[in-house]
Amino acid sequence: MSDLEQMYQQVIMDHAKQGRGKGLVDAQSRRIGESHQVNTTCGDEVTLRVGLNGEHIDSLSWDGAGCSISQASVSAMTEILADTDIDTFEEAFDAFRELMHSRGEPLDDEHLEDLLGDANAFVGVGKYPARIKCAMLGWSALRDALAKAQS
Amino acid sequence: MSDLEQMYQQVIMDHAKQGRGKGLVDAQSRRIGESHQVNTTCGDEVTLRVGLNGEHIDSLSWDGAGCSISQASVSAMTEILADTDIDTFEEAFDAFRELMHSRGEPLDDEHLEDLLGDANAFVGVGKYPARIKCAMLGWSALRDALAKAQS
Amino acid sequence: MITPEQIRDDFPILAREVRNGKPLIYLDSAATAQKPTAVIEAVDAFYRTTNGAVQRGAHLLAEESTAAFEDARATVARFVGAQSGEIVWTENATYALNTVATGIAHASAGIGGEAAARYRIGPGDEIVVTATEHHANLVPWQQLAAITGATLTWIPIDGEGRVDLDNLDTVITDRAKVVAFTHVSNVTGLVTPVEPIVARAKHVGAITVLDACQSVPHMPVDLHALGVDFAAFSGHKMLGPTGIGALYGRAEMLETLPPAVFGGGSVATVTMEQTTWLDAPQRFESGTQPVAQAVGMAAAVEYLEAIGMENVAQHERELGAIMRAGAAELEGVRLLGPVDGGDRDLIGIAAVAVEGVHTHDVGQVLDDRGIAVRVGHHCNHPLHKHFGLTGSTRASTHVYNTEDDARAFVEALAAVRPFFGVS
Amino acid sequence: MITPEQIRDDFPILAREVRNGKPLIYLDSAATAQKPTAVIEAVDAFYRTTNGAVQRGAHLLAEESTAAFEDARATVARFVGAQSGEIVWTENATYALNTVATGIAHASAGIGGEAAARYRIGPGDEIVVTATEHHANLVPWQQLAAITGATLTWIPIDGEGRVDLDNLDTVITDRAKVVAFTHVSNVTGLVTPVEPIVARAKHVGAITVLDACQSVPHMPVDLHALGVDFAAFSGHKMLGPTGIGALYGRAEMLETLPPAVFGGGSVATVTMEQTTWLDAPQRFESGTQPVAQAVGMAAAVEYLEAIGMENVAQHERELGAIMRAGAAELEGVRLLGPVDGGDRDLIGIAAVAVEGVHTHDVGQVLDDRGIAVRVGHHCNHPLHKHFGLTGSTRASTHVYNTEDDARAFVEALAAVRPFFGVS
Ligand SMILES: Cc1ncc(COP(=O)(O)O)c(C=O)c1O
Ligand SMILES: Cc1ncc(COP(=O)(O)O)c(C=O)c1O
Repeated sequence: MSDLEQMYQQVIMDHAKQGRGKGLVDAQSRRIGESHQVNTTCGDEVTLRVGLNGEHIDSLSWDGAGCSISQASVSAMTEILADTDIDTFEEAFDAFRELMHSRGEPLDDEHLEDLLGDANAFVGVGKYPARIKCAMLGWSALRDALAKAQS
Repeated sequence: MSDLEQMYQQVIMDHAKQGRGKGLVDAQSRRIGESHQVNTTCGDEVTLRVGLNGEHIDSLSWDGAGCSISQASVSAMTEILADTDIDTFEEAFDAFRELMHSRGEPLDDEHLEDLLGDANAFVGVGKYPARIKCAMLGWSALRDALAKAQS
Repeated sequence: MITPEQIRDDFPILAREVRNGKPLIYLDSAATAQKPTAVIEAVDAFYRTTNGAVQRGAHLLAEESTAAFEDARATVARFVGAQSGEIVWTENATYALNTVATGIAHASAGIGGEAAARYRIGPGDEIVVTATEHHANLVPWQQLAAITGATLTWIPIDGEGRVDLDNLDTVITDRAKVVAFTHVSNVTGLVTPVEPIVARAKHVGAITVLDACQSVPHMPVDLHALGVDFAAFSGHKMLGPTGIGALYGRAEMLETLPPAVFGGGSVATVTMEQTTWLDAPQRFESGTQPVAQAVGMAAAVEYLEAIGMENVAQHERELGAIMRAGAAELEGVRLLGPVDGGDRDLIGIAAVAVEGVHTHDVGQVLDDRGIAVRVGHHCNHPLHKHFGLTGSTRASTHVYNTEDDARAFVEALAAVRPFFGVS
Repeated sequence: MITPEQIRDDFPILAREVRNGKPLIYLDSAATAQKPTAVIEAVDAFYRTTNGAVQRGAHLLAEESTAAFEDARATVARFVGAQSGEIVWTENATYALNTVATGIAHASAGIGGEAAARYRIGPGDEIVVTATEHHANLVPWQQLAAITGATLTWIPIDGEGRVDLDNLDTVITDRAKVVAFTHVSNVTGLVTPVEPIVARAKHVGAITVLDACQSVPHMPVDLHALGVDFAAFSGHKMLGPTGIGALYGRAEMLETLPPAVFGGGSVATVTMEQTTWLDAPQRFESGTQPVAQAVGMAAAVEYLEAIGMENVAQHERELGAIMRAGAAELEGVRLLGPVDGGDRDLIGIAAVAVEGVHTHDVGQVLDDRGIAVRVGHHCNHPLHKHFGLTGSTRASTHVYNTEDDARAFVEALAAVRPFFGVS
C-alpha cells in the first residue's frame, strides 16, 4: 500500500461519500452548541451542532464542504461520538490528535484504538503535516461547540 | 604618501582652515542666486550666493559647516571661479566631476589642470566614493545658485 | 530557444528527491520560483566578503556594500526599462503595492503637505481595480477606500477571466483617481492589455498602478514603454531571494508621494516636532535594507538576461499551452480561463478544477508523484467565486521546466478521478 | 567567558583585508553585525534543498518550508522569552515599529472595527517617547500624532543622555495612550530601566512599545518578564541575515491590532467589498515572507545561545568600558554619555566627538587603519542636538571583537588631532 493509498483508505473514501451525521438537525437537548470552522488555506468548512443532556451527547450533526479528509473525518467522528459523553470526547480528541502527530504510525494502545474506531483509518494523514488541519477541522468544531453548549 | 595623506594634502588643509570667500556678502549684482545644500549622511551644509552680471560671475560667497573636504572644496572652488563666467564654471564643473570619478588618478589634460588650480588637490578623494559627495557639495550649490540667478 | 535540460543543472534543488524517492517536478513557480546557483552564491559572497551598512558611514565595507546595493538597483531598473532612481526596494510585491496605497492615505491625511496634493483622495473619488486581482492588489485599495471615504469600483471580466476592455470609458469615470490592475492573472495566466487602460486612466487624470508580479519574471517588460505610473514585482518569483521586491515609480510620481513607513535612512532632518524627507528612492527605504537580497535579485536578473526574456516567454508560452490543452481535454477536468487566449497572450499557467474531487485531494495525488503544484484559492477569492469555485489546482512554470514536466502534470491529472473512484 | 579569538574563525569576513592590505577591525556592529558561517550556510541550504511557498499548498517543499519557517519563529520567540504566536516577521525593526504605529492609525480610521477600539487615538491623547530615540522609534510616532491629531510628548534625558525617571508621573499623564522607548541607546549605549516606565504606563492604561534593537543582540532579554506590550528587533544586528526583523506583541495585544499592510496570506475571506483577517501572527504577514531570512535569523539565535547571552553581555560590557575610558582620557576628545553608567548598564558602544575635527574626517583616519566605525548622526538627530553636536564617531562591538580591537580604536582616536594638526 503506497503512502497515498494508506492516506485514502477505503473507509475514509466511504465516510467522505456517505457523510455520517451530515445535515444539521434541530436538537431538542437541554443545551445546544454550534461551531463554524474554516480552514483558511483551502476554504474547507464545517458547521457542527451538538446537543447535551448533562454530560451526555445526545445529538450530533454537521454540514460542510471541503476535501475528502476533512469531510470523512467529521463523519467518522460523528459515528464514534454520537450517544457518548464529554469524557469520551476528551479522551478521543487527545487520542486522535496523538494519531495525527504519529507520522503515520498507528496508536499502540488497544483501548484507544477501540475508542477511535473508523477514525483510526486517518493514520496516513500523519505523514502529511499540511493535511492534519483538514483532519482536525471537525474535531475542533466539536470541541468549540461543546464549550459553547456548556457555557 | 599614503592614500590618507594624498586625500588630505596640505593645500586642502589650508583651504579648510582659511575658507576663501567664506562669509556671505551682500552682492550688488543684477541677478543674484542663492542655494543651500545639505549632505544628509553627515549633516555638512553650504549656503552659497552668486551674483551675475550678464554671464559674468562678479560675486561669490558662502557659509557652511562640515568636514574638511566639503569646506576646503567650496573654498578652492570660490578661489578659482570668482571673477570668471558661466562657461568657465561649466567647464570646471565637468572637469572636477571627472576628477572625482578618476579613482585617484590626476586629470591628464594640462588645460583642465590649469583651470582647476587648487581643486586638483582633491584627486585623492576619488579613492573614497563615500567622500565624493562632500567634495561636490559646494559645486552643486553653485550650479543650483547659478540656475536660480538665471531664471 | 531554451534547453531546459541544461538550465536545470543551475538549480541545485531540482536534483533532490521528494516523496518516496521520486524526482521533483516543480510546477509552483507562480507561488515562488527556485534559485540558480548564481543567485545563492551572490548572497553567500556578499555576507562573506562585503557586508556593511549602506548609505551611511565611510569605511570600506560600507562603501563596497553601498556600491553593490546601488549597482543592484541599476541592474533591476535596466531590466524593466526604468531609471535607477525609479526603483524602490521593498520586502515583496505586496509591500510595494501597499507603499503606494499607504502613501496616498498619508497624503490624504496631510502628510507631505501641498507637494503631495495630487495624491489626496476622499469621498466622491473612485479607486478602480479589476475583478481578477490577487488579494495583494485588491485589499490595499479596498482598505484605502475605507480609510479615505473613496469608493472602490472594478473593471469586470468575461466568463473566461479576460479583463473587459469594451466599457473602460464608463467604468473608469472622471472621478477615478487610481486605476490598479494586474499585468498577468496568477490564476488564468492571461496577460492584460495595458495600453487601453493606461490611455483611459490618463484621459481622466488617474494614477496607474500595475501589478507586474507575474509578468516581470516571465516576459520582457518595459515600464517606460507601458507608461504606467507605478508597478510592483517580487524577487522570489524571478529566481531571486525571498525577502525582496521592488516598487517602480515614474520619477515625477515618486518625487511627491509621501512615505508609507517612517524611520532612519529616509529622512533629511528630524527634530522632536518635525521631519523632512530625502528624495526618492531613499524616502521610501526606512531602516536597514535587504542588501544581500538586492544583490541576489540583481544576480537573478543577470541570469535571466543571459537566457533572454523573449526566450523565457516563448518557452513558457509553449509549456502553458501543453498543460492547458492537455487538461482541457480530460473528462471531468475544467480549465479556469481559456486554452488559447485569442488576442490575449498567456504565460505558463494552468489552473483546473476536477469535478467531484477537492483541490486538496487533487494536489495530494500530484504530490505523491513528485509534482509540486498549488492548491486552494491562490490568494484570489473573487476570481474563484466568479468561476463558481472555492479553489483550484494550479501548475505554473519557469525556465527550468521541460515539456516532460508539462506532460507529467496532465498525466497525473488524468489519474485523479480514477484514484478517487469518481466518474 | 568568551574567547573572541576563537569566535572570529566563525566569521569569514573578518579574515579579509581592507585598505592597503590592513586587517579588518570591525567596530560597526550597532549599524549591522557580521554573519557566522552557520547563518550563511543555513540560508544557502534553504535555497538548495527546501525552498517552497509557506503556509499554502500541500506539496513536500511547501510542507518542509512551512516547518522551517515556523520552527524559526519558535526559536526566535524562545530567545526573547515569548510564545511563537507573539512573533511577527518584518523586514527590519523599523517596519516592526511602523506595524504598531500604522495599526493604531488604521484602528483610528475605523479598520478592525469595535474589536480594535482600544487602539483608537485622537486629539487630546498623548503619545510619549523619550528624547534619546533612534529615528525609527520617533518618526513613526510623530507622524502618527500628525495623522490622528494626538500630541507627541517625551521623557527628557539628563546631560549625559540618561532617560530621566524622576518625573515619569508628570510626563506620562492620564492622557497617554502609547509609551514608546528604547531599551538601549544606539549612541550612548545606556540601558533604559524598563520597569518604572512600564509600571507608570500600565497605571495610566497606555500601550508600551520597546525598541529592543540594541538590547536583543547584546544581552539576555525576556520580554514577558519586562512586561511590555510590543517590542521590535532586527535580524541583521544579531548576526542574522539582512531583510528580516521581528515584532513581538503580547498575545492579547496582537489579537486585536489591525494589520498595517494588506494582501495575501493575512486574510481569511475576501470579497470585492470586504475583507476579514486571519489571527495573529499571520494577520501581520502579507505577501510572500522572508523565509530564508527567518531560517537564517534562527540560526543566528542558536549561535548566540550556544555562546550564552550572559557571556555576550559581559564581554561587550568590558570592551565598551575599555573604549569609553580610553577615549574619555584623550585630550580634545569628548565622549557622548557617561564612561560608567552608575546605576545604568551599558553595552559595547563608544561615541565621541573630536574637537576641531569633523566626524567624517575622524572616520577617514580610522578607516585608513582598517577600523570600521560609524560617522554621522547614527539616525539620531535629536540626541546629537541635545549634546550640541551634528554628528559623532561611534565604535560598537559584538562577540567577535577583542580587547585589541577596543584598544586599536582608542589609539587611532589619539592619532586624529595630530594628523590634522589640531591642538
Ligand atoms: C535603537 C535602534 N532602533 C531602531 C533601529 C532600526 O533598525 P533597522 O535599521 O534594522 O530597522 C536601530 C538601528 O539602526 C537602532 O539602533
Ligand atoms: C498577481 C500577483 N500579485 C501579487 C502577488 C504578491 O506577491 P508577493 O507575495 O511576492 O508579495 C502575487 C504572488 O503571490 C501575484 O501572483
